[in-house]
Amino acid sequence: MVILNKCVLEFTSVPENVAFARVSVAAFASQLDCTLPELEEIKVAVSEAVGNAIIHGYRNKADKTVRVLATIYKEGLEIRVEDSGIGITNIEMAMQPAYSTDPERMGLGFVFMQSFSDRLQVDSTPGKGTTVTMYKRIGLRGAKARAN
Amino acid sequence: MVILNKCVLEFTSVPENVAFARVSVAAFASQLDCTLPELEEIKVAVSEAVGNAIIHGYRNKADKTVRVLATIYKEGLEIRVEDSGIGITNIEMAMQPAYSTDPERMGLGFVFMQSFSDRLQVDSTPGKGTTVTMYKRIGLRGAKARAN
Amino acid sequence: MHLDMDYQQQDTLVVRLGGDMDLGVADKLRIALDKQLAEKRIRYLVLNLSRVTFIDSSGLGVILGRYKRLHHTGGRVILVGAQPQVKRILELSGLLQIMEEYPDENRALTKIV
Amino acid sequence: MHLDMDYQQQDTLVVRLGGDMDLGVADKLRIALDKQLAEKRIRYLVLNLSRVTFIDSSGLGVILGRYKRLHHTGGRVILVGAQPQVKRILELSGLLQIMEEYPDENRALTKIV
Ligand SMILES: Nc1ncnc2c1ncn2[C@@H]1O[C@H](COP(=O)(O)OP(=O)(O)O)[C@@H](O)[C@H]1O
Ligand SMILES: Nc1ncnc2c1ncn2[C@@H]1O[C@H](COP(=O)(O)OP(=O)(O)O)[C@@H](O)[C@H]1O
Repeated sequence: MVILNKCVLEFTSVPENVAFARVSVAAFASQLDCTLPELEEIKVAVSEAVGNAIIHGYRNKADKTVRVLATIYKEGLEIRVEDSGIGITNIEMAMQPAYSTDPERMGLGFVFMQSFSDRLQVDSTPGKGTTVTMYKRIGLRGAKARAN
Repeated sequence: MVILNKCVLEFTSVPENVAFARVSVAAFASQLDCTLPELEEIKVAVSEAVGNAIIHGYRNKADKTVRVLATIYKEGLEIRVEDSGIGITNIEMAMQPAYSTDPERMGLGFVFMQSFSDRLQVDSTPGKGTTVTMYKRIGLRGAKARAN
Repeated sequence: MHLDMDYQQQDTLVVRLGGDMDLGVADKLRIALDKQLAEKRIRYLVLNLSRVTFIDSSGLGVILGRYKRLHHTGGRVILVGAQPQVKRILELSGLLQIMEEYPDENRALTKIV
Repeated sequence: MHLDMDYQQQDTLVVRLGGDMDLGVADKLRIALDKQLAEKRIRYLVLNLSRVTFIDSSGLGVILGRYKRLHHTGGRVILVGAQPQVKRILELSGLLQIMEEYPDENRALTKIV
């Protein structure tokens, strides 16, 4: 697939940066022909993935770095969120709806990432970190939707 | 000075990314207690610096990378825009109001960067690239202005 | 995130929220709400979401947590005026299956008896 | 960036712009405007900026370029309805020293004689 545009964000693992990350990725994604609901979905997906990196990956330690890569292809948008935190031992279990290792949380993060992207991939090595890759088809679809 | 928060943006040297860069930096800066006019100033300053990197630094070549670093200190915000393009031979002349090497342009970029920041520093090596560093005091000032 | 509290009756707290409900504000919001719930004997918590521009699972978690707390003592959380994008997330999360949602405060308040 | 053209009289073109006027849209905007200026015999170009949310020196450059082009043949560029943040940049740039700016289109059009 031909890469049309690319950006990387790298930022401190503090909760305030969740908003920064989703606004930035949405600003980048708005170069694509996406609808407002699609932009909202992208924001939620980025929020969940970046939030997870901070809370789970880095266990709320504020001196770590989260990396977000966004790539625009002719056919859509890929968003990758990376941390070098504790990692996930059982990815399949982690991705189950309502599953959370934190009793205060809802276990909906992966549910939202899943339903708001056309492809979700989670790679993780315990003790090394986690990479979440989401791909969303945008383009003609968006243009068409807007035309309706 | 104590660093409170930090982010790095790296993106392709295409004109569309000027908007992405200024929206992202503004989203990051909005964590500070800044007023709306201050946010506007930050947006203009980022726009000018990133635009220059693309047009002048990279002579509109679209396959290069621009880097923007933003750092929040207790006292204010530092924004650094880096390119590894052609560089500037005579920085003093380049910074003069209305000076431009492009007859189609106004030579106002550095004027805006200057008037919208409390400190502006330009480092450049011909053939190696240019780094523009802007520092803006924000904090109490913003809070006070907002209280009025 | 903006937050504005209003007691409608002894046992009813109306909170008008504004801005983005995400991880960045979840802690502050949780603490502010729990402080009120602890100080007064609140039975009904009406959350006016009409000025909430964004919500994710961290924001939902704050709502669900207050729900659990009140449910425990026979109280309720009532949601009001969510904008379409926020409403969609509320629906997807399943929260609207356990909480009521009304278009405006008046209608919500008439449901409290 | 939105762009909407309207001929008020034979020699007057009113263009309503919207969105951000920056490097990302400067080329498209320049080309669109010059196409109109070339096709018709435009003397007065009224740029309604009321829906422009952002402008930087690349956006200003497009305006100045059209000014120079029209000035050459005795024409004028008239600006309308800039929002405060945009107006501030126009002022700082010195453009308002060579171009008129009016709060709305009607007032601008009465100045064209
Ligand atoms: N980046 C990460 N690093 C480590 N563990 C993670 C990460 N992301 C998710 N997890 C694990 O997966 C579980 C489910 O995640 P999620 O569906 O987002 O729900 P929640 O964040 O509410 O717990 C988390 O509770 C956590 O144990
Ligand atoms: N990043 C850069 N790389 C190389 N040259 C630059 C860079 N930034 C500015 N310059 C030089 O400085 C001059 C003045 O810049 P500026 O004040 O922004 O005005 P303008 O962009 O309108 O030319 C430019 O015309 C260019 O020659």
